[in-house]
Amino acid sequence: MAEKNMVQTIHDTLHDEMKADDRVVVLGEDVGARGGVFRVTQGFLEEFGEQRVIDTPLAESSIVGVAIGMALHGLIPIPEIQFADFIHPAFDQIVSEAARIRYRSNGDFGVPMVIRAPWGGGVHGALYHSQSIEGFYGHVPGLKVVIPATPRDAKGLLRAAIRDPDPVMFLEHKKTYRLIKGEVPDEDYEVPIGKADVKREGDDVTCVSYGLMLHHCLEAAQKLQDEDGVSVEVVDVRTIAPLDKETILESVKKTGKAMVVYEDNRTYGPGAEIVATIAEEAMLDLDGPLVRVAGPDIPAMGFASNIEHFYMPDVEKIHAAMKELAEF
Amino acid sequence: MAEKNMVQTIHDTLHDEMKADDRVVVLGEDVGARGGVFRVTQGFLEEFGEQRVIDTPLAESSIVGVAIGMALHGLIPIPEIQFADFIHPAFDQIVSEAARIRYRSNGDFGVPMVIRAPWGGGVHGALYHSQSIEGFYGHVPGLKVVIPATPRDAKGLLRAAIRDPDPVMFLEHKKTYRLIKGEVPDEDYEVPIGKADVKREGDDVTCVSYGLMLHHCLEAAQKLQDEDGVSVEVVDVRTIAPLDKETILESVKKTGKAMVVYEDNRTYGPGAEIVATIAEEAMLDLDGPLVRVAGPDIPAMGFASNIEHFYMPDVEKIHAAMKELAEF
Amino acid sequence: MATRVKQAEDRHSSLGLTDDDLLSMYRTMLTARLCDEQQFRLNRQGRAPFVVPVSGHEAAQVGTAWPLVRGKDIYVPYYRDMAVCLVAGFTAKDVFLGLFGKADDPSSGGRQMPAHWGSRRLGIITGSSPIATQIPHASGIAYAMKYRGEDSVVASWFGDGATSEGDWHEALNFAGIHKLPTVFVCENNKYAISVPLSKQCAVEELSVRAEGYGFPGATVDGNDVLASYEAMKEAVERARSGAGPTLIETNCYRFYPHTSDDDDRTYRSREEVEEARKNDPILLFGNYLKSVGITDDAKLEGVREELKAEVDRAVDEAWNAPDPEPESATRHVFAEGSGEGGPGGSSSPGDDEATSSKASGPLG
Amino acid sequence: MATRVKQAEDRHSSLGLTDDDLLSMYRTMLTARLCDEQQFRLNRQGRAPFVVPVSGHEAAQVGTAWPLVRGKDIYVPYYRDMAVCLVAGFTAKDVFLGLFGKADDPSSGGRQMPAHWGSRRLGIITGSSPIATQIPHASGIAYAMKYRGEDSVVASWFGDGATSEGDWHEALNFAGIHKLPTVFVCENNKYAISVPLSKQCAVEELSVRAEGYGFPGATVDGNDVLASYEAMKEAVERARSGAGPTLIETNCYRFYPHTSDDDDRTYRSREEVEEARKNDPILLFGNYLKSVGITDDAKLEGVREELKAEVDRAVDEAWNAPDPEPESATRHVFAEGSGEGGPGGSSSPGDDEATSSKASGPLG
Ligand SMILES: Cc1ncc(C[n+]2csc(CCOP(=O)(O)OP(=O)(O)O)c2C)c(N)n1
Ligand SMILES: Cc1ncc(C[n+]2csc(CCOP(=O)(O)OP(=O)(O)O)c2C)c(N)n1
Ligand SMILES: [Mg+2]
Ligand SMILES: [Mg+2]
Repeated sequence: MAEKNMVQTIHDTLHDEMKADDRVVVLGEDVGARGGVFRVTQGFLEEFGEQRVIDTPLAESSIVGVAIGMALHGLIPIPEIQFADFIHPAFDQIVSEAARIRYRSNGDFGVPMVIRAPWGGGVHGALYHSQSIEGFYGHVPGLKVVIPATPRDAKGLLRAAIRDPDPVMFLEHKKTYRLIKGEVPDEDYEVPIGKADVKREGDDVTCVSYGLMLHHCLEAAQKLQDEDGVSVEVVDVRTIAPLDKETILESVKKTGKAMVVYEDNRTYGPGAEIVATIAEEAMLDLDGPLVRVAGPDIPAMGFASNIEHFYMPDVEKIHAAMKELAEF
Repeated sequence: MAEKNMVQTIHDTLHDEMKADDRVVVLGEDVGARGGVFRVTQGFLEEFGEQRVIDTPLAESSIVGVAIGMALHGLIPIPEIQFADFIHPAFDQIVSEAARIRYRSNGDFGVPMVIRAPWGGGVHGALYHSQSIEGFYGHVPGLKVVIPATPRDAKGLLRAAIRDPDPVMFLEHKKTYRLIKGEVPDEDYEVPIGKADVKREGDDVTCVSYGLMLHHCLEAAQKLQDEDGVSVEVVDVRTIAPLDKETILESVKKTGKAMVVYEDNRTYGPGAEIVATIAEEAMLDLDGPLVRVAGPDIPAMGFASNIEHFYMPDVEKIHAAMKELAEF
Repeated sequence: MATRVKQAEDRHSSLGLTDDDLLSMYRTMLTARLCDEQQFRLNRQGRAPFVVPVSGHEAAQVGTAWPLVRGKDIYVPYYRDMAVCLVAGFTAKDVFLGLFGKADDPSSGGRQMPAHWGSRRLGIITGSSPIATQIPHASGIAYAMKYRGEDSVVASWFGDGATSEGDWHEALNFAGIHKLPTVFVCENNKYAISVPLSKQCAVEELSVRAEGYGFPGATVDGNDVLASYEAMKEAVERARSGAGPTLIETNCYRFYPHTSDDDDRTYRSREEVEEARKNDPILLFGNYLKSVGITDDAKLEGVREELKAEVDRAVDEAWNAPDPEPESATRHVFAEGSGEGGPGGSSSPGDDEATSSKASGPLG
Repeated sequence: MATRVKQAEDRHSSLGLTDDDLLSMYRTMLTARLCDEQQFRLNRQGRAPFVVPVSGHEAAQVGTAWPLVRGKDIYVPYYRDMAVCLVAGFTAKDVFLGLFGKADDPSSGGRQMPAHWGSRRLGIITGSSPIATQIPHASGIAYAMKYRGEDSVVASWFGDGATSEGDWHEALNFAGIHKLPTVFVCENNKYAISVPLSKQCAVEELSVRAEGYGFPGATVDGNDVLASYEAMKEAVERARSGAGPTLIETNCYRFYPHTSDDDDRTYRSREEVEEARKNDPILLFGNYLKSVGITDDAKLEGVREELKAEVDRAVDEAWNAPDPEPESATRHVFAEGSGEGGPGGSSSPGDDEATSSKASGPLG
């Protein structure tokens, strides 16, 4: 048991997986000598060699497309997209190819690969280094999308993703890389893909979130507990797709009040499905309105601190919405 | 006033717009001599010449990217994506560029263009000639997405889209091209982008839909009226983004029961936002569950008739859900 | 592109091809042609909603597919490549099972449109409709072959239209950088549906682009099966020896419309099509076989009748095969246990079904 | 790439450049360098969170931007192109308004990261972060110029890394097919962040790829402003005359890390950087100016002090300029009335604000 931050945990887990299985290769921009712009593959080139740690040309569509070919021929490629904002050129390879190869071949072929991408805002990244992309990819049958919020989950989900026979998108919130620390068990374990996790137990309100926002929700919940004695249950979705409805509905049925917090643009965003699911399957258990706290419907957060802050949901905004819902 | 089918209406409207304004150009695969694989630009090459009717190389990202450049320099380009399924390579140019150029330049630049794409299933198109894409693009601030279901709306919305100073995605359901006919006023008119339309008045149930499914809903509503005397109000969304909440909520507040029907994959699909909106803003007016009828969460419909039919929501499925909701 | 009837001198022995090789190449080309004629007949009869023709491409396809080693090398074809798949091991019946969207369609069990080939058993990578997406896959497979220390080769096929896509550029660039064991084959029939080559690129020969990726390119007469074979044989040997990729452009012509949904009279004159048919690759190859005394008109007629009967039988068997179960549409979205291609699985023909990646360790 | 101190013979008169032209080119290069040094100082002081350096690219940028006609031609730069934008009309203050993300930042009003240039007034197309996306825009602008019958030219700039993207391929191919009035300028500094050229492509010179698009390519010494100017001048004349595009590759070197977030010691030896600095384009140009007697060390020192004072003043003014209003973040998602670039608007400098497309009719 050691305390680590997110980026260290992902680095160590990836390292151990590469050490244990030489079918695992990483490829992407600057993953070699540079060790990745966020240092996730630091030291990999020296230890595993350039055959397994592949600095690719600046071409995302082929980073994913080539990885698909590798996966079709016995390897377990782990392409890194340097920033989630730059995954868009690979949209076709991910949606039309990776996610459909098993289905279209009637199960004859499979694409075991893990697409890693740092996402999210609050890092002065402006329009093109801050984006949320889970709203797009959660809507793609054949693709699994996971978002760990803690080091413990990061290790378990990454190990599960690498062992998954199908393509998994593994999204790492940039802001959590060094900000979020936690105990990481030394032994090998997997966190099952498709299972949400109650990160804080509570009785009065259910707050569903993931990624950086989950931590804001936990902080807001604590504040509400301390100041008003309200007990909020915080559910970490962890897997965007396939979505674990059961855990969410169970909590809502217990508390009778639900809110969803996400950083992505509000409209047609991930929270819409979660709210819709609760509305459809737990309406009669609700004794309060369904609430969404999310990014505004503007193209992205700006660079200037104050316009970036304007975009990001923060503890205050979340706490205010929580309080209002609790008092309803 | 003349009766026309969808494809004829779109052809005629586009033709008149090109005739009236020589800043309007069409570009895409096979839009020239072939007149488009669905014949939407039939005869354009002969009448307007190859400078304005541009057969492009097989490269969607540049079809949109080049169109953006044209729009930045005084033209009003109307790129045609041959099938919506093939728009994915242009995802980056649409999401990162077209939709963000005005925002990122603080209003200095604008991209007036209309991206046309035939979408939807029920045409033996299998995995790659049947897709719904509005779920992806509705989630992109800075982009408008419209889907006409009738010839009258097709003319008015296309004229509005061409006059809009911002990028508009104009989605044409392939199955409606020849199937759906209707009266089209001869005079010039626009159907405002961002306004839904009540296509059938009713008091007992609100059914929200668009595209081909709208027609199935109308048929199911008529059946329910005839057989059970239930009166269903059918709302045609018409504009996916920005979504016209008012018209939808008004209807739901009147009927107290709501269902949403769409062909796209159910989970994280367009209907999620519509259901979530109703749940958030009209929960207390509801006296029945919120219902979604949508495509299953499988990569796409198959080629064989029976597996294609398995995917598509049809009049029976919709009618059954309507009846059940009405009887709740 | 015009090709005259070959002289009587032997062009095949020096290529290591026996008379039997030539005859079976001819049979494969003719089988593809007969399947084509049949599928259009079925389309007119309303029994096949969608048809993708191969006619005119038989020499380019058989010539370039032939040098690959079945059971070892990998084929990454596109929809036009019926003859490539016949070389790789598809039967006429397989073709029609796909045409009718039957449960036993080896490519997709009736899920995909006809001509979306694939078979793990035969080393044919499953294909989709989006143009050029398969080419990066070929580069990735080639990388894995090299990484795994195999001496196998992967070839990908695509049309002239595909060369305009960004994926084409990115795939060739990647293969060039790593000197991968792969061959890129462009079947240049001068049109992307209706768009003529002059509106697709500003060069005479697409093969010149190979230089920009650091490997050789060659343009050959795609109506000449031996010329296509020779160029491919060299390229495959080059790839297998570790010398890297080659881009081969085979000039050919599509005799039928793009698909059964197309009307090519809107963009090609009948004269142009008639002129092209004079270089019918099957006609030319038949003439060669006769000119070198391997066969005669009577024998060729016998072959045609024999193959025609086979194709007719294949149509009947496929037509009477079972349809997929509607509920089967929900299967294979994700793996159903370790029986399906997962980590450790490989596109290599003969490889047993995917093992779970839990069993980690050395390659193989 | 190594360049020796120029001989005393006059190389500029034959290019139509006067002594004054040379001095203002020098001033522009030096201004860029001084802004660079200042922005890194501000970064270390914690006053500028993010810096994109230009140092080492000044000759390539000034040399290739200079032949364009301000107020008429269009510039499509990438983030590295501070000096291109200075040539196009940006001031040092504009640069720092962007660096500090101020409301008056001409590029984006503080919305975008620094070095995401744009100004409709100056004919500089707004840029984004995704690499190579601007290149198809340049082809589209060039198409519109030709369509509108202008005799203007559009140039786009990008790094070696951009040439690997599919968009790069598609944009050059389109420009070649239509013989568009455009010039593609690659600032080849041998690295895409840490990825060396050898892992980006398998060719010595990226300019060879032009042949595959049907137009000429040239590689020049990007440390030599006159060589860069000469190649660009020819290409611009070629484009303006209707002869079509040109691909120019300018070999240069990035003296600083990729950005203030980068640590280049992980992938480049200090020796390599020091070696490259011997070919500092400003040093070389200064030597040339002295060798042909246009200036001397004392004069150059005077210029440096004068520009240094200007840059310092620009920093202070920009630093004290107002921040954007938080609520302004919701503006300009869509057009706010006809004041904004809409149908009929144009990237052409001087064009009045967008007219509504309702007023249809003839071009212009
Ligand atoms: C990405 C994409 N865009 C458009 C299409 C529609 N389409 C199918 S085939 C085709 C033309 C392909 O031409 P070519 O590559 O030359 O092959 P050929 O059919 O001539 O053998 C087009 C445009 C597609 N399938 N995929
Ligand atoms: C599509 C995309 N992928 C990745 C990145 C991250 N990135 C920013 S700059 C850069 C390297 C660009 O190198 P080059 O084009 O040679 O320009 P240089 O910085 O050397 O001037 C990368 C990988 C990006 N901005 N866009
Ligand atoms: Mg072709
Ligand atoms: Mg570079």
